[in-house]
Amino acid sequence: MGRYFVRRLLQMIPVFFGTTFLIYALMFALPGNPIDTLSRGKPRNPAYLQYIIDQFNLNDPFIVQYFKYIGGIFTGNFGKTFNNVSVIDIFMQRIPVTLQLAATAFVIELVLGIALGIWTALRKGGPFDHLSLLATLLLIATPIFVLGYVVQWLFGVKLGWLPPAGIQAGWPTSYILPGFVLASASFAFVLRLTRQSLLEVFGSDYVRAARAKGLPAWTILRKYSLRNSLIPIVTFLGADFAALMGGAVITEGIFNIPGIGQQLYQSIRLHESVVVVGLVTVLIVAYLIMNLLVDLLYGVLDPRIRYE
Amino acid sequence: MLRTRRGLALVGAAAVAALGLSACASSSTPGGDTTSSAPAGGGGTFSIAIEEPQNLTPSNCYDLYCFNVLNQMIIGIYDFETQDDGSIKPVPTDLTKAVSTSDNGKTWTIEINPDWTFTNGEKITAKTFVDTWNFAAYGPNGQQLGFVFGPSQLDVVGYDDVSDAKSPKAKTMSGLKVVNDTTLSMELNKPLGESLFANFLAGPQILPMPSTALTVSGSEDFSKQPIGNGPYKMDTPWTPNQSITLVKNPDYKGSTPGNADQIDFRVYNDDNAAWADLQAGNLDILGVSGLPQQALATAEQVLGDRYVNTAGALQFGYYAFPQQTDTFKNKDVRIAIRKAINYQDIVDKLLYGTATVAQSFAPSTIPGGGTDICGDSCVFDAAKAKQLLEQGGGVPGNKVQIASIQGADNSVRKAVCNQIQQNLGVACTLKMFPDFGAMLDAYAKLGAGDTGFILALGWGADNPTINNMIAPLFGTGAPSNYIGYSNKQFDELVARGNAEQDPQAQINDWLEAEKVLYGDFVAFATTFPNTNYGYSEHVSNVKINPQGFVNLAEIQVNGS
Amino acid sequence: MAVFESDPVLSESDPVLKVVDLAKDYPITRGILFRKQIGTVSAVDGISFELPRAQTLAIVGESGCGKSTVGRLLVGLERPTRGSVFVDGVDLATLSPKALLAKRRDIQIVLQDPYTSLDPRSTVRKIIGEPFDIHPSALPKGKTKKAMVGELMDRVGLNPEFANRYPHQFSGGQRQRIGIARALALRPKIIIADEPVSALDVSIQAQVMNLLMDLRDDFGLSYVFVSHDLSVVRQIADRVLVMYLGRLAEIGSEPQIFEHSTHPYTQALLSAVPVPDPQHQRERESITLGGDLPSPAAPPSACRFHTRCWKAQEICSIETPLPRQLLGEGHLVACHFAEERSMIGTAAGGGDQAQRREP
Amino acid sequence: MSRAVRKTAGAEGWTGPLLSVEDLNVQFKTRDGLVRAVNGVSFELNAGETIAILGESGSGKSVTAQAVMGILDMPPASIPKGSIRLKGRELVGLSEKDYREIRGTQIAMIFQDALSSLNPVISVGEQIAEMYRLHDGLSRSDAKTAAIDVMQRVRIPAAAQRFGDYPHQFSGGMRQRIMIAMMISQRPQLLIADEPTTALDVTVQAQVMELLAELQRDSDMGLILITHDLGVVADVAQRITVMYAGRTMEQGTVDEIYDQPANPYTIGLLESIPKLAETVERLPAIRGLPPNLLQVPPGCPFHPRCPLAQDVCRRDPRPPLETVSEGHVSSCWFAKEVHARGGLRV
Amino acid sequence: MSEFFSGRRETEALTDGEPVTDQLLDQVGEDAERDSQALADQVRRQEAEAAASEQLPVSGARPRSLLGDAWYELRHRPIFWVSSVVIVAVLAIAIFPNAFADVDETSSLTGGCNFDNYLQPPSSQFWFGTDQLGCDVYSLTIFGARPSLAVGLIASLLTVALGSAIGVIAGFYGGWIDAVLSRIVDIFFGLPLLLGGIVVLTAISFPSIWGVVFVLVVLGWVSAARLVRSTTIEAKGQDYVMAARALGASNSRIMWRHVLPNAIGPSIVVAVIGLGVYIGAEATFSYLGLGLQDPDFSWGTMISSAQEVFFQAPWTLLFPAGFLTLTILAFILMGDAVSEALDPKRQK
Repeated sequence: MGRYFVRRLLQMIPVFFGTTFLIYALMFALPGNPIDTLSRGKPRNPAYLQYIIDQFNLNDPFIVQYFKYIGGIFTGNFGKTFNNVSVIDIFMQRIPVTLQLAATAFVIELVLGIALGIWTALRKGGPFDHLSLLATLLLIATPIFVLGYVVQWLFGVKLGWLPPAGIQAGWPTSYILPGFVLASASFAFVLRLTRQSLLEVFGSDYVRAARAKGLPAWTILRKYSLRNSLIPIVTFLGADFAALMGGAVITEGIFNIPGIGQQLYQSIRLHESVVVVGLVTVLIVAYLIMNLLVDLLYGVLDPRIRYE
Repeated sequence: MLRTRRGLALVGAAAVAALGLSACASSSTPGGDTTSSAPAGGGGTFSIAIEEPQNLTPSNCYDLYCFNVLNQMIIGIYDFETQDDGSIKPVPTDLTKAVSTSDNGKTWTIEINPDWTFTNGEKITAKTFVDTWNFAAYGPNGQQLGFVFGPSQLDVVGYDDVSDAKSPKAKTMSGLKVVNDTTLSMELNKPLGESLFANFLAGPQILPMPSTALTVSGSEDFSKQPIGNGPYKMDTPWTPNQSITLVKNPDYKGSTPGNADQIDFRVYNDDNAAWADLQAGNLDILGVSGLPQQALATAEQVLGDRYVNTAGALQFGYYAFPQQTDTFKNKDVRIAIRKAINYQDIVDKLLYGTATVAQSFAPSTIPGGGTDICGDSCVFDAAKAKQLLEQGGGVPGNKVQIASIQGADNSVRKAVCNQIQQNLGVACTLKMFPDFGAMLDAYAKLGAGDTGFILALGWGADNPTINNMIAPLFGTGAPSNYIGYSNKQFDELVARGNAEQDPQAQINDWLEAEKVLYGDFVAFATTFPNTNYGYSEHVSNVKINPQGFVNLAEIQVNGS
Repeated sequence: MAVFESDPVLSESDPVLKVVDLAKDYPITRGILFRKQIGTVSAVDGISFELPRAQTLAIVGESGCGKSTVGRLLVGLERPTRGSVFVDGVDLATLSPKALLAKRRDIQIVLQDPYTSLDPRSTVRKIIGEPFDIHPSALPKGKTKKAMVGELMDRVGLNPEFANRYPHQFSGGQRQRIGIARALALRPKIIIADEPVSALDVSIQAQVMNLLMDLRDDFGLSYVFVSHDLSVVRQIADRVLVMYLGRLAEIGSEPQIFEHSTHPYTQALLSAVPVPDPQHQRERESITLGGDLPSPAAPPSACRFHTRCWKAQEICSIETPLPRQLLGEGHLVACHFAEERSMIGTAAGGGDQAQRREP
Repeated sequence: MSRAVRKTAGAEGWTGPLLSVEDLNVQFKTRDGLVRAVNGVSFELNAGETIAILGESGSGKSVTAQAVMGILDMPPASIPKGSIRLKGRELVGLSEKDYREIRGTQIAMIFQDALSSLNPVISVGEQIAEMYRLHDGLSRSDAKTAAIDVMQRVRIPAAAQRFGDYPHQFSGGMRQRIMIAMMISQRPQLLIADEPTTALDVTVQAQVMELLAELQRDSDMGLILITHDLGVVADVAQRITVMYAGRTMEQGTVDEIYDQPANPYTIGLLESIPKLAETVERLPAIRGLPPNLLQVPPGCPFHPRCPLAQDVCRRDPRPPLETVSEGHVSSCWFAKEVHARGGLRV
Repeated sequence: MSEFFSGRRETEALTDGEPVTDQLLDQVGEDAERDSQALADQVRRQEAEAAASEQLPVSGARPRSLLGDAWYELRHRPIFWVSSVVIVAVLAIAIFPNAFADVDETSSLTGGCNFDNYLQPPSSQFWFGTDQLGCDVYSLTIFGARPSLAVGLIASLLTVALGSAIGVIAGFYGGWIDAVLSRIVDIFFGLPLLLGGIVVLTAISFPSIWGVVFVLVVLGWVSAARLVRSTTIEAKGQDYVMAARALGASNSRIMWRHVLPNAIGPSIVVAVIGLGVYIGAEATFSYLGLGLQDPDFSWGTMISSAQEVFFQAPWTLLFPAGFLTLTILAFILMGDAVSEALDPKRQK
């Protein structure tokens, strides 16, 4: 286990550099001058330009910029935005917000997805099964921005049940609507995955044997079916949690959640490589760690899986 | 954030930060009592939507949002005031005792009232201003607004010595001198008319900062929690991307303290979300830079008289024809294109009446603005347009292109294109560019033989003068003269107006310059956006001026 | 009763296949960045035998004993760690890659599982015709591939009209016939049959066995028949090699092994085979081995069988018994205490009282 | 060593057979049609007795076992006809709740593949102990003690230490022992063993069969052995039912079936398996393939493969079970003749 | 199998129900030593299942490939038919838009835009109403189908092609090639599609649909590669590959003739579902203003511009969004049906 852990950690290194390099290269390839974008065509103070150029090494060749940047990261210096806000400060504000949003979405997809997945698996072929199948597919097929506006308008504005935007009301009130929208597609996937893997397990020999043992249905479901179907679900959820953190660009936009997704979108448009690469780096690390955690969780869930 | 701002959408991708200047000095009660007791009905808390300000250091404050915040916190030399006719003008603040010029606008003496202090206790003296301004102009400090003291605006003597980014010759501008504790003098290279001087001195760049803020790192700390002398102050540092909270400053020396006890600036990156919040009662004021497009259709129905839509924001959209290509060489063709566009129809249908068709480059809210300079050339007439086009020999290939930026809302431009196509029988398409810079690069590279495209741009003024509406765009070598326009007569008229001390004579010079512009017809203004905003039932007496400044101190929280 | 009265090893012709000291180790590796070997699994250790022309050598043993690995080593699917394989007297290790490819034609394999050994996306024609694609020279002059496939199908008892069908449309027995036809296509001298009937139903198993025996006679094929089923082996084999944990336990002719077994392991195996005759079964002497096969990654020392052997003494865990001739010629046994004992006849062989050992 | 069939009185004074299955029919609804997997199977089993159900794949032997156990998935399976009585109590149509009380306590079943029949993510000890907790209401620690006891009974070495191990950590033979331990923990009166040794090596197979026989001796349990292996059955079972395509072909005592089979199919099976004790030039194979259950031939299902087949065999109805000697029945129009020939080569 | 534990757990770890000892044996190549009894039993069970339920008569059946079998399966699924009808209809619209709406699609006036017809509700003249530029929403919807579908089709095709090629190479050759390719896959896998898409689309500008296609392919190939890699590893270990090797088949022959055809099946399903997803992704990028640019338009750009007026003119959003959702749904359902039909373990 320990060896496996170390091995996985070492494997993260090339992925870490590759991803940051890729993002940095892409940001570097963005056309136009960040300052053009920043000053929106207004007259610029040459002194200010020079200041920015110096501070962000904009005149260095790309590769030098990259290593200066990475060097900074390793000394804990993620740099500053053009607005002179420390990127670390941005992380500190944004990450908790995004974490809360992602956690809300995660809980929704976890609880609802698994619960409904179990229900539909048990009622396979029944009207509820068909209905949920259609409903979840509709959720998957509807673009998130359409869903977002509809949900915001209906529950936030029209019915006024929950705040339509912002995080003033705090957790969880402010996060329920965006959390639901963010979770929608994944929730549908979890539901279907749960249903599918449960049905697979239902047909297995050990479930048959458990019935032969005279175990009550609930015990069979809990100890036999569910525990054995968990791995694909955990795999999906693990990858999804990392995706939830970075993929909330649209939801955070619609609901004005000051999280990572929103920041990234703005920073990309402002050509703020420092913020983009920094945040993506954090996301990548989160993604890698999630992966590792999921892997380790396997060992807990399934004693057959041993690492080396 | 998902949609480009409405203003931008209308006029193009260019400059519309509308860095206008403040409006909170009360328009009706100069003077007034100086007691600190709040007027009846004071107190309470309200919220207002802004976008994330770039910075809260005055000399680095280059957007509407930071200045809306700073405007409540720091009092400078001049402030903008809305006149009875709706136009806006800079007026001296309570802090200013007198401003005078001895030699027709070349040397200025500014006297301030004594005994003003920052909330940290530091006294405000003439030296405070001189130090702040030197800090802003000093190249290595990298302050965005340092250029205000340079040739394009005030042109203070000695600016060149301090402005170099790497190794300036001096640390301070020689034209800036402390005369005594309450008096300072400023010597300019070129004379300026009084109104122009006042306009230049009404922006954030001149707001005083305490001595602790006058280093690069000091200014960064200052930006997190500015210290001022105004009716409101910040007790806690702002939470970037979320909110800025101002509370009443009990020690305020001015004549008009704020009404509400607390102002929450709420940061929205998507104004549609803000609109949803306003409708749901979670937000009180929305519209510093207009209501989102999505809201316009229903705003009146939803808000009733809490929806305000008045003409004359300090912005305009304009179309410019490339001069280096042969495509639009004929002036009749250029006029034909303008005449083929029914802007009123577009304003009514796409913008829900939140704009005014332009007949000149200056809206009615600017002194001398709203004059019909263009005349018949800017009046929609399909038949006449077609006739002019034929008269001018048509366009090569019988097609025209209008430059657009990817990702912007191009519906207005599409409508324009459709009208050109319908009314002139000329195929019209949008020519897409990934961003503003790419568009300008392509424009600059056009040669005589290339097919030219029409540049669709926008402009937001820094101050309410006709000068600021035309000089930066069309002056020879001016910083935002993207089309490379150069007309000696125009330059002379602008310069003459700048130095004119008599306000009316000054305006006349500038209007003459505008006429020259329209005479050449290489560019025409399309529309002026209106100032439109909405507020909740929770507040009253909400006014946003054409520059986008909110009269925050005067806003009344209902029921408190 | 037995088909062959004389020991086939005595045949004068040279063996078509000769295996000398064949061994295969698999490394057990571990490492964080670079894998390093930390041990070996000795899957096959020092197996030698000869296979005369047109005869069948059976390799028997429990699962995990290495018998299939021997088959795969012979057919070139694995590289031996040690030892030589001679086909027609030629050492395969000395051949150039090209010559080796040509020589490969002489040894073909029929695999165990008829469900996975045929590519599900290929038609039967493609499957049986593939050998001709790989070795175009194997196609007899003047014959098309299609015709050859038809002939082969006919020969193994499949209707050639089914050539366009896919494997999953056939039953297990039919699929195994397809596999056999594929192996036959190149006219090999030797066929390695790796448990060819163990996956088949009882009534089908006999059909396939008969086919294999017919083909042997018709084409003069030699088989290496890998199986765990001693009853099947008895019907087809001329010689039998008993393996235990990668090593040879006993080798001899079919009568030697079945009627005069001398290795305790062979005896235990024979005794454990259930006989479909209630009376006989009740009267049979039975030896029940204790415990399971040890892991090949950590085999017991010296005689690998000593942990389960009722005859084991101290020497068995100290000194490795070498194969030695105890009774007839060509009958080798690797045991310190080998002793003849008949396990199948009603005439009970004498010998020790079988003891039960529990692990 | 032969054991007499003991016909002992069951609990509650029941004196009839422990299990009686009468005219059992099981069918599966599939998209391609109705599959009649079991068609009129009947047999009886007394306490302490072992019967074998013998057949090739698709013969319906496992389905029969699952029907008795009540663990068929219904739908798609259904039992349109027939009765299964355990000590006189009708099991067909029993509610799931009532059936659950019987399963594991009165009837138990071990499966062919012990690895896939044990829950891979729960320790084997827990899987055994939960039987005690659930059925006997024992506390966690008592259940553990009991489980270790039963593990020792099936001779799992170091049972106490291996309590917490998982199925994959055991060898095939040990897994099957665990399965057996689990299933006999409640001392059921009836144990169904569905190909219990098919997945095991011969040496291990012998160990497991011996264990089963021993347990049965000790507890007077009825045992139904489902298998395709004629060898395994020979010395364990007292009576045999031979199935083909869901039908009973022949039924009788072990000795009768092996010595004097009365059905060509049984004869074919016996002939076609290679014998350890003798070698033959050619194995007498049954020709052809088993039928598809969707298209079972009319008349005798075996007729396409039968060397004796006559016109009468190809027509419905299928031959009835004819008694050829006491307790020995065969479904063949020529049962008597075949029987009389005394198992001669067909 | 040096990369056995390199995060490929979706497949290996999940399918590996074998005990650790068996795993070890597998790893060291002893898999031929599988318990033949267990195997026999497994085969027997397969046959029993086959006989008991869905398989066809072994004899007398017409020749039918695996795909043919899948087709046989599919024909019996209503969902397949419903989604087929939708897909065929949408494809027809995309290929022959002029048959459905007679408007010149080359001019910017697609949809017969006339400002006088500003925001007309659906009527007999304008079936789907008009938008804020006075364009006929019906015509736009019809002509918008092609770019939407083209993005989906081309992107999923290229994704699978690229991903499969890389996946097969990594899975087949293993060793350091696999290690390097797997790390590259990891790098791309860590980038969220939307985020990466925003960066790339901001960075580059391709004409018409190609920018979106490029982004979807560049960021999407990894999932196909992962999938194909694991199915390749699985296929590589199959007996029929061993059989081919025993015949002396070369690596390339084995890879192209045996491994690839057997490994690519699941990725076809992924492609079908991906098609729906990519159509949605195009709409999302267009919504963000990064997708198609004027004068090109798609359902996505229509939805994007409709959101401004959708409260007063819901039809502008309803029709393109409806078509989009329906099309995505159809492809997902189709992928679902196909995957079940191709699933060897399919259970009815």
